[in-house]
Parts: sequence; C-alpha cells; structure tokens
Amino acid sequence: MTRRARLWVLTAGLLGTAALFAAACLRMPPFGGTWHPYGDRAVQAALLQRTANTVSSVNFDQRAFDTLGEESILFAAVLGTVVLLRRTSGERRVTPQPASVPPAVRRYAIAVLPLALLIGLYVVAHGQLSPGGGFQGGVVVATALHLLYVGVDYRALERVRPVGLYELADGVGEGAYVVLGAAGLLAGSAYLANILPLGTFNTLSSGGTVPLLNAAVGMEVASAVVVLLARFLAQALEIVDEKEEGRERGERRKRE
Amino acid sequence: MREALDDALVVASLLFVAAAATAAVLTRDPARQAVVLSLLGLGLALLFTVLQAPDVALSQLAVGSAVTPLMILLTVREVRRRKRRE
Amino acid sequence: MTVLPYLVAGWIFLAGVHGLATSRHLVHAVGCLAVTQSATYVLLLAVGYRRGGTAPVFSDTPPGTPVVDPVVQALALTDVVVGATVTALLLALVVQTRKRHGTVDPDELSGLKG
Amino acid sequence: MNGWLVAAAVLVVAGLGPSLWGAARGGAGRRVVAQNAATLLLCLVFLLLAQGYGRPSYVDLALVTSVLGPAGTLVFVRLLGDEIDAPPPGLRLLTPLVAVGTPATLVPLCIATGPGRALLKLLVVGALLVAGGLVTSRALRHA
Amino acid sequence: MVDRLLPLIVVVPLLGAAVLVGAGRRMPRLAAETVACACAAASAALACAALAGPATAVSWVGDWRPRDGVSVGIVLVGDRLGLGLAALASVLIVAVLTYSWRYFEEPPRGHAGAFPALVLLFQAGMCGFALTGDLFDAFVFFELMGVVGYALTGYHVEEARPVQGALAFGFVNSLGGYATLMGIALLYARTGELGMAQIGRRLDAAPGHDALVAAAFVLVVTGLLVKAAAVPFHFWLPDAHAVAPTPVCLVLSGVMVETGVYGVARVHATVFGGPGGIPADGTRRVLVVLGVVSALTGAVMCWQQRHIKRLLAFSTVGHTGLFLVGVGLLTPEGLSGTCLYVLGHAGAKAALFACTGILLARLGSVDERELHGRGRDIRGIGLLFALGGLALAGLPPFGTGLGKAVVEEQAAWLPALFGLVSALTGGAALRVAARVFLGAGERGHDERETAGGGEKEPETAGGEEEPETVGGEGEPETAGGEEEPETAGGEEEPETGHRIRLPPPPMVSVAVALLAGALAVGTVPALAEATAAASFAFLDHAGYAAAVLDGRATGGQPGHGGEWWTWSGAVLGLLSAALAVVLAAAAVVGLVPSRGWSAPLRRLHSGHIGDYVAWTMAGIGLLSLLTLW
Repeated sequence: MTRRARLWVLTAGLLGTAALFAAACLRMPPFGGTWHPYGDRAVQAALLQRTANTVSSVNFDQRAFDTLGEESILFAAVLGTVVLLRRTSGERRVTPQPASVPPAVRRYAIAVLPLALLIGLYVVAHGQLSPGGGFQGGVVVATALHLLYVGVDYRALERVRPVGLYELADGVGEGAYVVLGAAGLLAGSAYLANILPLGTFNTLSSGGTVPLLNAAVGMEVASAVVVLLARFLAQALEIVDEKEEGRERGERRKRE
Repeated sequence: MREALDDALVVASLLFVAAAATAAVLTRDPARQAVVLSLLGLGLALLFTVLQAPDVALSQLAVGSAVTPLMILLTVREVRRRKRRE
Repeated sequence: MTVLPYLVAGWIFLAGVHGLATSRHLVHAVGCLAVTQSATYVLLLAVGYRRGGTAPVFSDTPPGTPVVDPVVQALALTDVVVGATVTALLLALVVQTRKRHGTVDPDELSGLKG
Repeated sequence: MNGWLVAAAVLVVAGLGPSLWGAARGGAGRRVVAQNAATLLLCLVFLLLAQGYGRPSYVDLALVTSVLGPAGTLVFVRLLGDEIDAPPPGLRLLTPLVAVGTPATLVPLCIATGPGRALLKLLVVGALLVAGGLVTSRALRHA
Repeated sequence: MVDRLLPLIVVVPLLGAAVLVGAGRRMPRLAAETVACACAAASAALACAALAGPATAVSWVGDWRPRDGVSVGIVLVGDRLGLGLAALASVLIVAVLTYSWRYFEEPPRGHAGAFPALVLLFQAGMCGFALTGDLFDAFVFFELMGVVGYALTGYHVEEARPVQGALAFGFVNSLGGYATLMGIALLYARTGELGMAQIGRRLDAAPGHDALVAAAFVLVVTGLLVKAAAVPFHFWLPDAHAVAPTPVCLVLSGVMVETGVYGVARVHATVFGGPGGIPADGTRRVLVVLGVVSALTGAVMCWQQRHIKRLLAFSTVGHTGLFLVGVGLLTPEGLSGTCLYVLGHAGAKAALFACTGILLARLGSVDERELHGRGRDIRGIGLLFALGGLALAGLPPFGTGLGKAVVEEQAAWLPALFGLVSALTGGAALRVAARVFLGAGERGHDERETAGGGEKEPETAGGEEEPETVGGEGEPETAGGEEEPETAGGEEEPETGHRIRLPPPPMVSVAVALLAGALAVGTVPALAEATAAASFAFLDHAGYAAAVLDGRATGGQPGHGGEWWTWSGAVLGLLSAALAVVLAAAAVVGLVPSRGWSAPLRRLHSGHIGDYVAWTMAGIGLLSLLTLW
C-alpha cells in the first residue's frame, strides 16, 4: 500500500474504534463507584488467609494460576531472547573497551549497590505485608547489579554475573513455583492450594504458601532480568560480525 | 474537600499520562523516545499511586525507570553501530 | 470526571496505534506498542477505583477501611510483566532485523510479499 | 484541608508538567536533565502522598524511586554519551532543585513523622536523593 | 480425581521446560529431547484420560470452590471440546518433537534444550487457553502462546525472512491481545467478574444490550480473530508460517490458529450467548461474513503461491474461514461438523508441512518452480503429499470430508463456498505434487509469458540448479513498487544443516501417522457421536454456568446420535476433490488464465507492519459495524 492509502485505512479504523469506545464509555459505571463484588470478596478472602496485602493474596493465592502463567511468559520471553540473540556463525566475541566514568559516579555506584540490593530483597520479603513482592523486588535486585555497568565498567558487571548460574536460578525459580503448586495436590487438596499454616496476621511468616511462592517469583524474576539484559549487553558490546570487523581492520591499516 | 483533592490529583496525573503518551508517539527518534517513555513510566507510577495501587506503581517503576530504557538504548546502540560502519 | 479516565485510556490506545502504524523506525514502533499497552493499565485501574478508598494493604490500616478493588491491581501487575517481556522479545527481533536486512525502516523491509 | 496533598498536587502541576515539556522537545542532553528532575520530583511527590494519605507503607515507593531514578539517568548518560551536548541546557537548575527541594520537603515530613523507624526510612530516602542528584548532575556535566 | 489433576495438563510441560532450561548447559541433546518428549506425552496422556472420564471435569485451582455461585479463584473446565483441543494440541506437540528429533543442525552451543523447552511452553500455553474458564486467565495463556510463537517463528535468526515474519507476528498479535484486554476491562466494569460463567450470569441478570457490551464483544473477539487469522486480521499468518521452522509450522497451522476460532466460540457460548449478551443475529453476521471473506481470500491467495510453505499457510487462512462459518452458524450441528473438520484438517495440514520439511531437508528449497521434477526419486513422499492435498479438498472418507459434509447440510449456499475453497486449496497442493514429484508440465515460465508485457516478474532463483549458491546472501528476489508482488521459496536454508540423502524414518512416520489420523476422523463413528454430544453441551449457555458454578454436571444429551456420512455429503466431497484434480491438471498443462487479475489482492499482502496494523484497526471498525448494524 502507498503511505496515503495506509493512512486512509488507518484513519477509518481509528475513527470507528474511537466511536465504539466512546459509546461504551458513556455506558460505563461512573468512575470511582462503590460496586466491586469480586474485589470485596477478594478482600474478605485475603483477611481470612491472614495476608495483609490483598494484592499479594490475589496474586499468589486466589489467582495464583494467573501468576504461574505470567511467570511462564517471562520465562519464555527470556528463553526466546536467549535463542534470538545467540551468537551466530560468522560472528565473533571481542572484549569491549573499558569505559571512562567520572570517579564520583564510580564511588556512587559502588556505595549504592549493596543498599539497592538490600532494598530489593526488602521489597521481595515484605510482599505479603506492604506494597511490593517478588516481581518488583526481583527487578530492583537485577537493576542494582547493573549499576556496575552504568557506573563502573562492563567487566565489573561480568565478574558478579556468571550467566550460567543465573540461567540455572531462572529454571529453579520457575520449577519451584510449579512444584509448590503440586504440593497442594500431594496434600490431598487442589493444585496451588494454600496448605501451609497461615501464621499470625501482619508478620513476615503469615499467609501460608504466599511468601514461598513470592520468593520463588523473586528468584525467577531477578535472574530472568539479569539473563535478559546479559543478552542485550553482549549484542551491543561484545558480538561483532567477522566480515564487518575485517573490513574495519582493513580500513584502519590503510589509514596507518 | 478531601474527595475534590483526590480528584484533582487523579485528573492532573491522567492529563500528564495522556500528554506523555502523545509525546512518546510523536518523538520519532528512538533514543529520545526512550527518555519520553521513561517519563511516561513515571507518570503511570504517579497515576497508579493516586488510584491507590502502590503495588502496580512499584512494578511500573521497577520496569520503566531503568530496565526498559536500558534495553531500548542498547538496541539503538547496536542498530547505530552497524549503521555507522557502512 | 465520571468518564474522563476511560476516555484517556482510549486516547492512549489510539495514539499508540497511530504511532505504530506510521512508524518509520522499528524501535520507535516497539515504543509505540508499549504506549498502546499502557492504555490497558489505565483502563483496568480506573475501573477498579473507589472514591474515598485506599490501597487494599492492611499492614498500616485497620481491616474494614474502604479500599479500592484489589483484583484489577493483580491483573495490572500481570499486564506490566507481559508488557516488559513483549518489549524485550520484539527488541531482540529488531536487533536481528538490522543485521539481516540492513535496515530498521518498515518501508524498506521487502522479504515477504504477495 | 490536607496540606500534604495540596503540596503534592502543586509539585505535580508545577514540577512534573514542565519536566515533561523539557523532555519532549530539544536535544538529548536537555531531555535527560528533564528526566532526572522528574524522578527527583516524583520521589518527593511520593513522600508527600504517603503522608497525605496517612499510609506509611507508600514510602517504599519513594525508597525505590530514590535508587532507580538516578540509576535510570545514569543509563541514559552512559548510552547517549556522545549525543549529550556538554553542558546540557537546564543543568544549572538541577543542583538548586536538589539542594532546596529535598530539605524543603523532607524537614516538615520528618517533623510530622517523629522519631522511629519511619524517620530512619525518610532520612535514607533523603540521603539517596541528595547523593543521586549530585552524582547525576556531575555525570551530565562530564558526558 | 480427574478434576483435581486437570491443572497438570498445563503444568507438566511447564515443569519440563524449567528442567530443560535449568539443566540446559549440562544436558546432552539426546537427554533433553527425551525429557521433552516424555513431558509432552505425559500431558497428552492426561488429556486423553480426562476425555475418557466423566462428562465435564471442573477444577478450581487453589481449591477456591464457589460459594453461592461465586468464587474468587480461577477455574479450569475440562469439557469435551476443551479437553479435545488440549489433547489435539498435545498430540501434535508430540508429533513435532518426534519429527524434529535430531532434525535441526547442532543447536546453538549450550542451548541444547532451548528448542524443546520452547515447544513445551507452547504446549502449556495452548492447553491452558483451551481449559481455562476465566477470561483474564485466557488472556494470560493467549500471551504465553504468542510470546513463544514469536520466538519460535524467528528461530532461524541467521536468515532474513524469519526475523521479519516473527516481527509481523509479534506486533499484530500483541496489538490484538491488548484489544482483548481492553474488552475484558470493559466487561469487568459492567459485571465485576472475571470467570466466564460468572460474567455470563451477571450479563443475563440485566438483559438488554447496549454499546458497552457490544464494544466489549468486539474488542475481546478482535484478539481472538487475530489469532484465528480472519481477514482483515490475517496478514501476519502467511508471513509467519512461511518462515517458521517447518516443525513449528505443524503446530502453528495445525492447531494454534484453530485455538483462536475455539476462543471465539467459547466466549460466545459462555459470555455473550445469553439474553444479556450479543443477539445471535449479530454474532452470526460477524462470524459468517468474516468467515466467507477469509475463506475466499485464503483460497485465491493460496492458488497464487509458489513458495510451498506460504501456499499451505494461505490454505490455512481459507480453511479457518470455513471454520468460522461453521461456528458462526451457531447450531450444534455446525459446531460438531467444524470440530471434525478441524481434526481432519490438523492431520492433513500437518502432514503436508511434514512432507514440505522433507523436501526442504533433501532438496534445499521450497519453491514450486525451482523444485520442478526434482522430487521424482522420492515418490513415496509425493504420494503422501498428494493424499494430503486430496484430504484438504475434502475427499471421502477423510475427516475433512466428513466435517465439510456435516456443515454443508446446514444451509443451501454452503456447499458452493465449501466446495470452491476446498477445491482451490486442495488443487494448489495437488498442483505442487504433480510438478515437484512427477515433473509434470512446463517448468513454470508459462505464466510469466501470459502475464502480459506491462508486468515484469523479477525472478532469479528459477534458473539456478544449486540453491545454496543463492541461499542466504541473495537479496530476496521480490522487488517493491508496482512490480509483481511475490515471495519465492528458493533461498531457504535446509534446516538440517546438511542435505539428507534419504528421508529419515521419524519424519516419514510422523507424516504417515498424521494422515492416518485425518483418515480415522472420517471413519470412526464413535468420534462423530462424541463430537455431536460435546457440541450440544458446548453451546448450552446456562448448562455451562450450572456445571461450573453450581456443580450440576451436564451429561451428554441423549438423542443426539451424531452426524454421519450421507450420500449427498459424500458426493459433494467427491465433487470438490474431482474439481481440485481438474484444477491442478489444468494448471499443470497451462490452461489457467494469467495471474494478473489477482495482483491488487496480492499487493495488499505487502509485508509492511504499518499496513497490517492499519488493517487491524479497520477490522475493529468493521466488526463494530457488523455487530451493531
């Protein structure tokens, strides 16, 4: 299609969709209403399960199967990225040049790194109590490690990041979620049933299986994000095309 | 009074998000778009907080403030690196 | 005010789609897809909001306080994860597109026609 | 009348709005500066909201922002390095913003909170904000 | 007991994938492939065992059983059709894993388990989507299917086209998924529920249809129709299926596209089928109109292809259109006929792809003209390919023929449509078989000469004897602009790494088994009976809700003996098969008119992501018009 034709089709579609959606909005219940039947039931169920953070109760207990699917999506995406960004034949690894970073930035990165890790672990651990949980904390942990890349050097990051180990942890995290779910079946209840003692409301050990599932997710997410970023970093910094590299070397020699 | 204030915060963040989304679409250069997307992420986190969803705000912050920009910029860098060589 | 949040969600969706369809750079297109998706977060959370309610987290507020709908929050969380993973995967494909096709302009990709 | 929420609303309209304006136009350097200002402002807004809503657990948002915000800015500085015109326009505003905005928000909050674990959290956030703000503006200047 | 084990159908492949990734670096290839096969087979066995069990298995994950008809949990519903689809998907996955046993060249170092792990995740996505009774959960598994699908499609990153096809797949499918999620949010706003049965009941409690329900319907169905590749949402499919690794094509064409149709049917039956939903006329109009257009577009485009995988992909578009028509009739007979058709089609289409994979592995090309006569020494494969083509054309007693016959009895105009589409798609496959395996007809330059002077067909691969010399480095031979839009198949790389001499036994046996399956669907009366009862129960809007929420089991309805071959149906099947043979013969001897007339339609398939997105939005507009009329 020519650009003009595409624009016509697009405009017609957008106008149609806009009209439909606007008509639907006018029939929506007014914003901020009090009628939330599922939400109210979920709050009651969460209190009965002694989980202070209802969102975590929904995520890891009431609708834990959704989270299993969600973690599998993340897992699949990381696996897919590893496959898609693999080093192909005709490509070679090079050692990236060290970067020059102002010393203040370097000091900041090294000082904040442990603190950021701590904050990440705190967010994971308090998932069933306060806002946060495995996903959020896991991403913070992974980001914290990459402070070494942005603040120090790629090689510093590589030293704390044996990718194979993180791939293993990724698999273990996903596997742990699946197996914890199966424990419910073995205990004679349903898959992903909350079979552990519920503990005392508003303490770190409350909520039965919620903290365990939460920890499994945290582990998977942290390692998944590390593996994911490792592939992108390797593509941008390490992997070069042999043909292009040869051409470049030739040019350099000519100049010299 | 309190409800009016809540509404004002919601409206302000909604407009911020709508503006940031529009700006992100209109910024055609991907590296600069990444900056606007980062602001969209921050705006969304703010909107989620005033909609009383701190859990979602936290995950939006975690994903949108560093990880997504890092992926986008690394991609842009890879794309440009090859462009320069040709 | 009663429909503004829904309309904003619709606007974001359409704006993102417009950018996606007219994009001249695949990385920009991926960004536009992320914008499109943020419409779904906004809509979900707007649907679950309750005026005067607070977050459904009872660690620092007594049970019985009116709270907003926790279910949509759980859905939005899942949605955020989906968005991040799709972005990552598409960016990976863009990197390979650049290598194999030598371009990231959708107008210049011509391997599959008819 | 909830002064904290009013202050938050003012910061959103008068602070985040202009940041978006700054980030949406112009060169890369100016945009990154605006992004950095936005993370700082957002962190302050989170603190005010936590106090205004009477929900101490919302402080976690500010805590995470105070770490990830500067990290995000450093990502931009690192990977956009050659595009950022040194010193980027607007950079001069950044240091006063950190130096004035952070204490102006944190001191009243600390007074309202009173001694305890919550105060410690606030102080950590404040320290991270100041350190992050100073380091990012240094990094931007040398980009 | 079956009830409780239902989640394991989804979970076992997930566990397998986790093991493969966790131990991937240390695992030898043989072990990885064995683990994958075992997990897929275990899941398939579970699905089949559940099919043999009581009428509808209902499993509340986490034991959150409903109280007073409402629950906070997620339900998995193993009714006949859902379980049947899960079983079909699992069996095809086992076929794929067997087929690709040592098929690929050495996998990337340290990633021996990556391909089987992705395939297992794909299986989990499809099974979860088939079994779930919760709308949001369906979205989650929809996305899982999508994410794995993009990665598998782009698996051959060394080549140019797979990457582009995967991108188109990714963008359009994600967009469709987000539209679905918007629709789910609208439904949640109206009903405050996420379970399909619960949403349906809430909608029925306040009958009367308005714009909100209509918009929710349109948006939810958009994502599903994107997956089902209905026109104008179909553009991604030929791009993706033509370039994905051949084993993956087996699943993509054989069952993933059909899950989209299943999703539409499921959502209609459980959510929008009641008095508070969308009037039956509206749904019927939407599905039948889109189905007819898709069927015709797919059939015409299929006939025009020379890239064999792309040809088969377009035939999938055509057949999915027929499925949509069958489902869109909203009668139990239409649905049960469609089910048989889907089963037969899965066998036939997967077998055709399996044969194409053997061609690619042996001859290094999937281009019809380039392969002309070069398949003479593997006539056995040619026979299989021709049988697959005849099955597509609806030859009795293949399952496709039975399904087609059952649906055709529903309305007087259906035989014409079904006959035409089956004949065109089957005829295209037969044409390929005749040219490649018998060397019949000219080498294929005839069409260019008859195309007239104005249009020049850029063609370089046709004259090359050794495809490797062009492979990889050669620019795609299609030029843009106003020239003939066409995708040739010459520059594909053999996926086996080196050319194989003889077709390896696993590949051939998979193709044979798949065809045998397609034959069995049309020859085992018990299957047709079961399908008829299952379809009747499937469309029971209130019965589904009662079974899920009140625990009142709905058994198979008595008095629905099931449809079986009739004389007219068999004759119609023979006719369409004969027409396919005639068309193929006419094409081989050069009696078919020039292809210039179809150029505008082919030009629409531009490979441009912006175009595809624009069409998707136009499709949403079209759906709203058809729904609201």
